[in-house]
Amino acid sequence: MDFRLDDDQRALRAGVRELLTRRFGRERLRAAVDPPRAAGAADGPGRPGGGAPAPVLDRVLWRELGEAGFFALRLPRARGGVGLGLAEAVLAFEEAGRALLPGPLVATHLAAGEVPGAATGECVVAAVDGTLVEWLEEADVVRGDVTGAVALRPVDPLTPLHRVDRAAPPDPVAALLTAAEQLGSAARTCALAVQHARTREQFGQPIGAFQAVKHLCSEMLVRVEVARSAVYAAAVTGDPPDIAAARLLADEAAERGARDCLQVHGGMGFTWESDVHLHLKRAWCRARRGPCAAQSEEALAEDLLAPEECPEECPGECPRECPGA
Amino acid sequence: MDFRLDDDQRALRAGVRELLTRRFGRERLRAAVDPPRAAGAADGPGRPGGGAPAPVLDRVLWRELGEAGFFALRLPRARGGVGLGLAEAVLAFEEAGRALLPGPLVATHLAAGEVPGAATGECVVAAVDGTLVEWLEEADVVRGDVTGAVALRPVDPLTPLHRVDRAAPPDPVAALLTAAEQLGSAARTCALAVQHARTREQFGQPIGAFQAVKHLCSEMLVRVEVARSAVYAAAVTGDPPDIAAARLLADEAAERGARDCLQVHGGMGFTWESDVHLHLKRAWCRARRGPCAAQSEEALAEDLLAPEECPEECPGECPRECPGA
Amino acid sequence: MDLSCTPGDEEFRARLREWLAAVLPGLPPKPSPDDWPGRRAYDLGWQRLLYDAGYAGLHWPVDAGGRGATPTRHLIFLEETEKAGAPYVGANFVGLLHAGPTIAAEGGAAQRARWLPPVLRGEEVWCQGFSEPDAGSDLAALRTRAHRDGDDYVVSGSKIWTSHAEVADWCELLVRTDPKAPKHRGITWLAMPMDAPGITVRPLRTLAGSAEFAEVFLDEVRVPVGNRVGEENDGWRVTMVTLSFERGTAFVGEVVACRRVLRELAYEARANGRWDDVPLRRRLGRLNAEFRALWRLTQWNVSEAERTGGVPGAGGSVFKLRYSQARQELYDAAAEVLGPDGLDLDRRWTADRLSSLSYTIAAGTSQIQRNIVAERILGLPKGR
Amino acid sequence: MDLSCTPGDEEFRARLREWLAAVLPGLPPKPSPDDWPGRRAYDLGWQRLLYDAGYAGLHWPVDAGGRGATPTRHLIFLEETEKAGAPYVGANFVGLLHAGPTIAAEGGAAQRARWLPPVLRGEEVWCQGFSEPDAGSDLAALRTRAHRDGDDYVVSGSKIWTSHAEVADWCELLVRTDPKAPKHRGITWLAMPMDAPGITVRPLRTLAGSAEFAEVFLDEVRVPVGNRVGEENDGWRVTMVTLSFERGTAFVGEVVACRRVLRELAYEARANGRWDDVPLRRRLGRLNAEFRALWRLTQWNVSEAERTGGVPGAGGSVFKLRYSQARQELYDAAAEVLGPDGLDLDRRWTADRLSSLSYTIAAGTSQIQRNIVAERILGLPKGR
Repeated sequence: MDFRLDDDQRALRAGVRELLTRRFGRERLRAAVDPPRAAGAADGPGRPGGGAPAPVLDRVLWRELGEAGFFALRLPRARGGVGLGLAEAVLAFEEAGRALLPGPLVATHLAAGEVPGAATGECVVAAVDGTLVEWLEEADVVRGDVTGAVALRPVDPLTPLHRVDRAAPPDPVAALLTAAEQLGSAARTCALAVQHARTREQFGQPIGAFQAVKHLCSEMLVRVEVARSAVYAAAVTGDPPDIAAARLLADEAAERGARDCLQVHGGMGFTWESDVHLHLKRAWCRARRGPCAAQSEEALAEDLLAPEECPEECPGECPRECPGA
Repeated sequence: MDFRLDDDQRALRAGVRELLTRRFGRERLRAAVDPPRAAGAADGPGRPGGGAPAPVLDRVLWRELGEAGFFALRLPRARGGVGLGLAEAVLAFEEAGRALLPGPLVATHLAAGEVPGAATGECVVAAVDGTLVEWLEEADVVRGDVTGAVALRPVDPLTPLHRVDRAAPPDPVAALLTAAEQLGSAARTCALAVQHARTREQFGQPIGAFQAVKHLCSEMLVRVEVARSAVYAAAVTGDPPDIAAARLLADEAAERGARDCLQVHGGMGFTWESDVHLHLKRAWCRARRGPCAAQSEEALAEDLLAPEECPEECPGECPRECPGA
Repeated sequence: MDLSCTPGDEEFRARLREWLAAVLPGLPPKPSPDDWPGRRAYDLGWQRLLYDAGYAGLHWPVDAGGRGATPTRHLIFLEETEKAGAPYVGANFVGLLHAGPTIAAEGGAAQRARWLPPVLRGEEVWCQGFSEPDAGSDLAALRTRAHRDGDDYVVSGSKIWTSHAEVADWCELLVRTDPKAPKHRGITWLAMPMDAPGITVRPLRTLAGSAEFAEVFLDEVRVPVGNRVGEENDGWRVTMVTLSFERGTAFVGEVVACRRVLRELAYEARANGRWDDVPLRRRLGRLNAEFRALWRLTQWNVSEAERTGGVPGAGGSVFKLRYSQARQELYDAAAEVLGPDGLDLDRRWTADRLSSLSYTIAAGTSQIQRNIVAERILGLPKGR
Repeated sequence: MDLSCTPGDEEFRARLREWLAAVLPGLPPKPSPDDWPGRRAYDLGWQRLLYDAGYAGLHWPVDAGGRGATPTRHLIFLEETEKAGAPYVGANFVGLLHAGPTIAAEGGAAQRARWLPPVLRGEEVWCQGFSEPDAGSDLAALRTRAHRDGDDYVVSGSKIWTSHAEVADWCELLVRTDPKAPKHRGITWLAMPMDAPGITVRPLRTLAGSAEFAEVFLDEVRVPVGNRVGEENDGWRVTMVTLSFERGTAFVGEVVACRRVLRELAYEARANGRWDDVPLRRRLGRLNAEFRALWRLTQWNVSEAERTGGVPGAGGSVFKLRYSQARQELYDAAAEVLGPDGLDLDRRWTADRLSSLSYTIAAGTSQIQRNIVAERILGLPKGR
């Protein structure tokens, strides 16, 4: 047993982080949030988010992600993929969450090998997840039933949303990759809070010297590390209850982390110019993907009634979906 | 509108507090918890609570309470009572909760005027509340169906308990008086925590100078004051949703207050000699009286669907139990 | 413990209801949020109606032109106007609730005569220049400086979180006049005319996407010495008079509104099927307990204020700690009730959820409030 | 990220299971909690069985008589013994996990030869004399003093929270030998024989009603200078070697046990009808997530420890913060499942609920742990 990342995994994580820092650093993020206005555009700041143009997907970046193997990561080499596993995918999506990378990442990743062009990033794939579709209008291919889809005015400026009537059944891999994104966001808001707490001075000292701020940050880290263990383990085992646990804990780490980060930032965090709210809003969006918290909790409750270890000959009566069954 | 206590109410509260301080101060409380052992009694401290004799009700004190009007408080003067209302009863029970006064106080109070001798404290009355009966064996009269009652080894050394099969329907006045006891306990644990935080020194200063301790104490006070407003208001209105709200908030203030008080006390709070655990255990017992939190929450949810103000002619269709209906 | 109203209060309530019923239907349509001149005109118009009906400055002292009403009557006023859906105080907020009361308490006769009547009559708008980018929780660390030059103060620096700056006539401004004194002792209170040269107002966009606030940059702005309220370097005390002028009534309208939202949530949940989600339903029930209690705590604080003549203790911090938390929980629950629509900015509750995020930060973070409760009410020692 | 075991580890696990299956049925009955001599004998007997089977001091270095096993193998040992229902470390706790490792790391050859083998063989019991009534969170403020008198230290003072004091042979004791030095610099580590004159042990009853701990009063107790481990006044460093000797395995058995309790709770709820309470059922589901994650965090910490040679960082504080909270939530949920029986001390979970209350306090309160995480992991500054 060695739960730590191996050298290849560390290199992969570093590579993705480097790519995203270079191609989707803070300036690009902010440019995506507030695209340069056409002259005479009437979108005054007084209209709450009103009239903001729908975000445009950066297709050049999308293809670069494809070339870097982001979408084909788990596709077997024989089919032109990178041939890696869920663990590596989780590391890549964690970085995407950290960078607030926009786009239907999970849907396109899941479509690799099934939808032509998805693996290479030439085709943008959206999908119904829960009762929502992200990036429907920008997508080349949409998976799931989107009959009568209704556009929302989305709370996250970088997540266009449509609502559909019929919920898609939750996909465990999608749930886990979403958890990985949440984890990355939670780790990032923890780091942002710590950075602010170290430098912002009030009452003659950095606010991070006050126990109240210190303890907020500590609890953020605890949530991150607990969620990280759960997400990584679920990537290794692929076990549905492990995935449900990972998702619950990562959702919580991301949402509460962004809130506590906002609290640490005080008024500054309440401004549009801060990145904190982007993490919070994205975390809210991701948390709405399937399965919802209630479904995960119910599945984990049922799991408690299952035999602790599956007998060698599985009678098929317990609710656990054995990997080998 | 003057929500504050009037002079008579303040005098009543002071009188009850004086009586309880004199007749059931800390020494009497501890003597009740750890009665002097008969010579040769084998109850070693190593046996977890084992073999502790069932607590004995102090009938002299009970009669004194009766003489002071504790039980006859709401009984009309014409029937030999004090002729006061729910507000005054709530103040008296708050003091009882603060002092950790043992005995079936609520049951006896409710029996005044209905069970001979209850009003004067000559008769000790127990009652089924939820699925429990407190002080069944010490009582002279037991109200409710106690067929097949089973004795528990009670977690609170001053609350002997029997379990019954059939739950008694919750009584709103009993629920409110229980809330008042919880409020008194919550106020007391807040005061105990503050007292300890002011005097206990670690790292060269009173621990109350550390923000972590300070903020624990602040939140305790907030819970107390919110619960107090709810309890007093419910005593004035007698409105069932107000009582349900008071009970939920007072239960929470008492349980979490005792826990936070324990945390502030550190190891010292974990000893048997500390009073903190007595408050926690009693709060747990009181929280098990009817209605349970789920019932209160459901009632308060239903109330949201009721018309905001009852029309002058009540059509009797809404779930609210109008005082005049 | 008396929650009933006196006959006089009941009559006050009845007349107010009557008046509201008569006057509200005739109001002009509400301006859009980004139409600042329109908002100014709308809010001043409403204030003028209040003035004409005798409701202006209800809680102000009579000698300042107010009605000298008791806190209880002020509570009734706030409760009834909210229930009737009357306009909010809006652009009149600083004038009626901060600058005006400060001038009433600390200003000279000429200052009171100059500034108070236009506030009551709905003729002038005030904004507040207290916070600075580096002086938030630690307000007394403010660095906007002013020096005397003849009969003027010359002010340079910047302020932040200023509402209505674009349309205000006056700004109640805190400036540092003695940089060498201990930080609380070198501050002065000035009334700055917003049309003075050297003032730049820049809208400050919040995470809700709106620009309710602004930054105000001051470059050698001249403010006559006669616009100073209180003594030079005594501005901190002058300001604290303002800040403690609350009577526990600061959030009356909001609590009434939250209770309405909670009922709407319940009906929405019943309509969309979420009512059958037991944990969510119980959560709504618990929020009912919460806001019922907050309403009672308001009544408690108002009763206390009535006894102490309108100056409450740190009890306001107790209320604010719990209310700011409860408000956030309310809108989190709203998002749960809405499900996917909880991500839709076209649902009003979504925008309200965003703005609720500021409640644990603005006007003293919850961390600061807990210090206040611990030190001023509970008597715990300050840390070293 | 590899969670699989090596063939060697699997073989170790298989043999251990076999051995446990063979040996556990033959154990004597467990003594009652207040039978201290019985508990001592039982715990030492179990240790002797471990010794004979080659499992004693599994995580100790080989040159100290241990097996030098990797943290992973230690994890397997703790997991399997807990799952098999083997006895707890009990009276051997301090010897195996604190005093022994300290002596192994800092003791001289003669000290190691004298004290280590009896611990491994189950012949001698150690207790710990660190905390004092006025030195809890602030352990370095301890005041029990010792002065040299010939070849002895003469020790006076008192210690608290000492487990097994009644039946211990030795006490690892921290004393102040230089009252004038800064508080961390005047402390010395001594091995005190518990039969020395001047020692009084008084049982300390906890809120659970039991007397698992004792107070130890020391009145001019003579301890030979040769019983000192490390230099005089260097005891704080010596002790920290002990306290940081954990490898993330401190709570392995407990997490395994909590997961079993959680399953038992689910079955109990299904049997008594509480399973139909949706909020309670979901709460159990969430606790499942919690303890699954804590198990994974344990594996993570063990993997980290394996790389660093057994000395983890402040990661133990991260684990303890979450675990102590989760354990309390587990037993709160148990009380909900039990309903009225949650007040019955004859239900085991009720007593466990009481003892769980100490978890956020003992071995460093959660407040202290948060300071450690903030300052040592996150690099936030110390307050003034």
